[in-house]
Amino acid sequence: MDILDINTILYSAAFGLMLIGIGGIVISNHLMRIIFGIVLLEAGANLLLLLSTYHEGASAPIIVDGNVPAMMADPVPQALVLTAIVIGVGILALALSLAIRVQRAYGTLDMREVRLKLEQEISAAAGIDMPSSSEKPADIGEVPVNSVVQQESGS
Amino acid sequence: MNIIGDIFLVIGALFIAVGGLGLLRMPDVYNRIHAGTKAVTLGSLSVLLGIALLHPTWWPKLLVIAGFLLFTNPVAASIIARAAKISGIKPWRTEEQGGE
Amino acid sequence: MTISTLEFIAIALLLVGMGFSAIRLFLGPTTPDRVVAADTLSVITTAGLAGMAAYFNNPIYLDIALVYGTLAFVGTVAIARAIEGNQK
Amino acid sequence: MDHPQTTRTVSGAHYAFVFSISLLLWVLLSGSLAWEEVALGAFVSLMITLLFGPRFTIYNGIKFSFMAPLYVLLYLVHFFRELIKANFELAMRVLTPSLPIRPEMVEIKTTLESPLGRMLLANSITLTPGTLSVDVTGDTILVHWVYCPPGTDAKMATDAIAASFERHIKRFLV
Amino acid sequence: MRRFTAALFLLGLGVMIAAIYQHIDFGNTSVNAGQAINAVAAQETGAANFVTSVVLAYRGIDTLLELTILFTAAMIGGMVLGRRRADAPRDPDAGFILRTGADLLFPLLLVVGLYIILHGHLTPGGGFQGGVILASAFFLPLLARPGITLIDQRIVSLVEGLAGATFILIGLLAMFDGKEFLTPLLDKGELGALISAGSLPILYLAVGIKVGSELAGLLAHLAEAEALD
Amino acid sequence: MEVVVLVVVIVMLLSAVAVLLFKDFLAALAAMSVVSLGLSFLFVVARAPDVAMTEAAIGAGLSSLLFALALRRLGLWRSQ
Repeated sequence: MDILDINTILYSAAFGLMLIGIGGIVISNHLMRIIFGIVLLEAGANLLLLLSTYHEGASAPIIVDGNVPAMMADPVPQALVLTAIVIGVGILALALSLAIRVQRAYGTLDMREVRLKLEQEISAAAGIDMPSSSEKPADIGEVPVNSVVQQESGS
Repeated sequence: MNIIGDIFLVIGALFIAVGGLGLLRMPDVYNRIHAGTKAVTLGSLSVLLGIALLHPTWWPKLLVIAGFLLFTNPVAASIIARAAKISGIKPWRTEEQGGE
Repeated sequence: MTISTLEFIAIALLLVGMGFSAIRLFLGPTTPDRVVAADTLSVITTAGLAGMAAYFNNPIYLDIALVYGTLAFVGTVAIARAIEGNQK
Repeated sequence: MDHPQTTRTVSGAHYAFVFSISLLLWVLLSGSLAWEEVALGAFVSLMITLLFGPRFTIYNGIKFSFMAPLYVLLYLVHFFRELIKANFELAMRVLTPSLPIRPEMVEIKTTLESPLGRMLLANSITLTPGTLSVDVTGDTILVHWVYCPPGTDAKMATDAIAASFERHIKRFLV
Repeated sequence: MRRFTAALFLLGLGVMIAAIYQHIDFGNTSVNAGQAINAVAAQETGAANFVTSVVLAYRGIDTLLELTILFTAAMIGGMVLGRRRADAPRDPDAGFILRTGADLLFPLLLVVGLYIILHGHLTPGGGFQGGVILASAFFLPLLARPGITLIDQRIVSLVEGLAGATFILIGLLAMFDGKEFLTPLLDKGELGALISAGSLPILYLAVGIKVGSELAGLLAHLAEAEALD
Repeated sequence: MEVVVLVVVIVMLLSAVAVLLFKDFLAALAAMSVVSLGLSFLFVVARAPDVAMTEAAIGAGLSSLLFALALRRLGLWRSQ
């Protein structure tokens, strides 16, 4: 595997982008960073899809001035990626609108706090005690929501 | 003709490299905008001129690209400088001026 | 498509300028620094895309340079407007 | 805040100007003079001019005369000379190890009245030696100057930075 | 703890990809639908840009569905963001330079966008790219002066609906002609000329205007939402 | 040619990491536009001019606009 082989470089770029995107989604807790991770993952997936029919030495699938090149790149993945990129914008716009909505409803974008408040709301609406959270309150750091402590001490 | 085009390419690339170096060396945002705008604008214009000399039939579209670059670059520079000024970044001053 | 020595030097210098701007993007102490670096990189790329059109000897790639040059400006303006919101 | 689209009216000559600019841009983009291209470009330019014409008051302020193209050309020559000079000066400053800069914010006054003229002046200032226009309010341009000589006031700064460009721009713009 | 497991997961994923790497035969794919399309597309559709042929002729229904997805996303985005309070403060105006520059650039960007759309069958570009440029052109003055009404929202919706109807109507015309939905119509013309490829440029114009007005409406909705602090 | 692509890929991947590491979201947005710049260049290298143009239009222009507006609305423009 030669490091200066163009196929290796391009495939590494696609896989690297996907890995970084997945890492951003999995590791970070901030909703905005998760959206950034989704965009990166999508970009990497688009590049990989396009590269699936890449052939060095092919020319663009467009006839210029009537002369047909000997070998042209495959137009089908290009059309698919074109569609995917445009749909990605729709996804991005929807995700950002929802993030604004989450911020309005809960006052924060940290997913741990949002999850906690959501659980509280659900349990309050159902009229039952706060279920034991999958994450221990000690893990939350300096933002333990007061009601958790009250519930524990009250019960 | 090809040689002249290549020379313009090299001059443009040289200005772009100088602009990058200026971006790295200058002490604050405003001075960096100086480096990043002037040198890179002239550099890319020179590269486009070199390409126009290499491929003489492409000049209309290259002229449009050059016109857009020449118009949008200073506007973008001014807007970033204004944003930096509004967001409260003080201009860097040399010690001999002694500050205000 | 072969590359002459002068063109090779030009490509190397372009890469050097790109590298410097990228370093400023990673180091830049404030946000406007990084925005300036990104803007500079986009202009360098516009020139580079026109160069790719010359390398492939195909004028259709010039359209990409045109679209990139105009829309990178819009993106920069949007980021700068968002920075301006800090004035209160 | 001035809102030029409400305070000024648009005359027919400016519609014609916008139309010809759009058509010129279209022809340059398509790069051919075949009749289909020109006809389609004329149609597109006409639609744009008719639909969004009232927004183009920005193009007001041009002095139409037979000599105008010559003056624009003179301005461009002057501008490119200054641009190249600016770049050599900048390269000198950047490549000198001691980095000889003495930055200062100065305010300069302009006598140009039309928005287009002020815009052009601000852009020219940005691209010429050692100066960067930060903001324009009314007839005052705030300029960041890389090497400001000690003890300059507004009058001297205006003379040093803007005077030559103003002289050129005034020939074809209000 | 969670970060540690996540990092472990990423490491495993990386190792897996590195293992797959050894078995990929780079650059020699066995997919040849594209080569078949390349061989016949010039005669069948008359468009010099084969990607346009694929997007509008061979996969026309997919494009229609894609427009539907974009429309749904824009509509739900508008619904989620809700209406603006009347007393919410607006952003201040931008400086003189941006205001003038936006006004100056507006017609030029419109011309570029329409050029990209109308030459979609000859050069790269087409409805989606041109539509994005149109949307940015309409949004740039709004960025410079928040709160102005550049164009009435109802007119935007009307134009968007008309563009979508045009797309479907051209598809239905093919059905009246006894062919399948969205079959290209009209004369193919000479390859590479501006007036060629039959109904594909009209379809792309409809796509471009629809995408442009949808995105402009979405951006306007997002800009209208009040800032939180 | 390969060296050019290698440099662009390295810059792109580094700025992709920087997107997730920057504390300031607007700086992350600037890095994001650099990612889409590199991606557009790679699409040109892969001989896909249509896709490269779409990526240039959407990645550099439209998604920057969307993100900048949303960040302004969310009040996240200043570094924490």
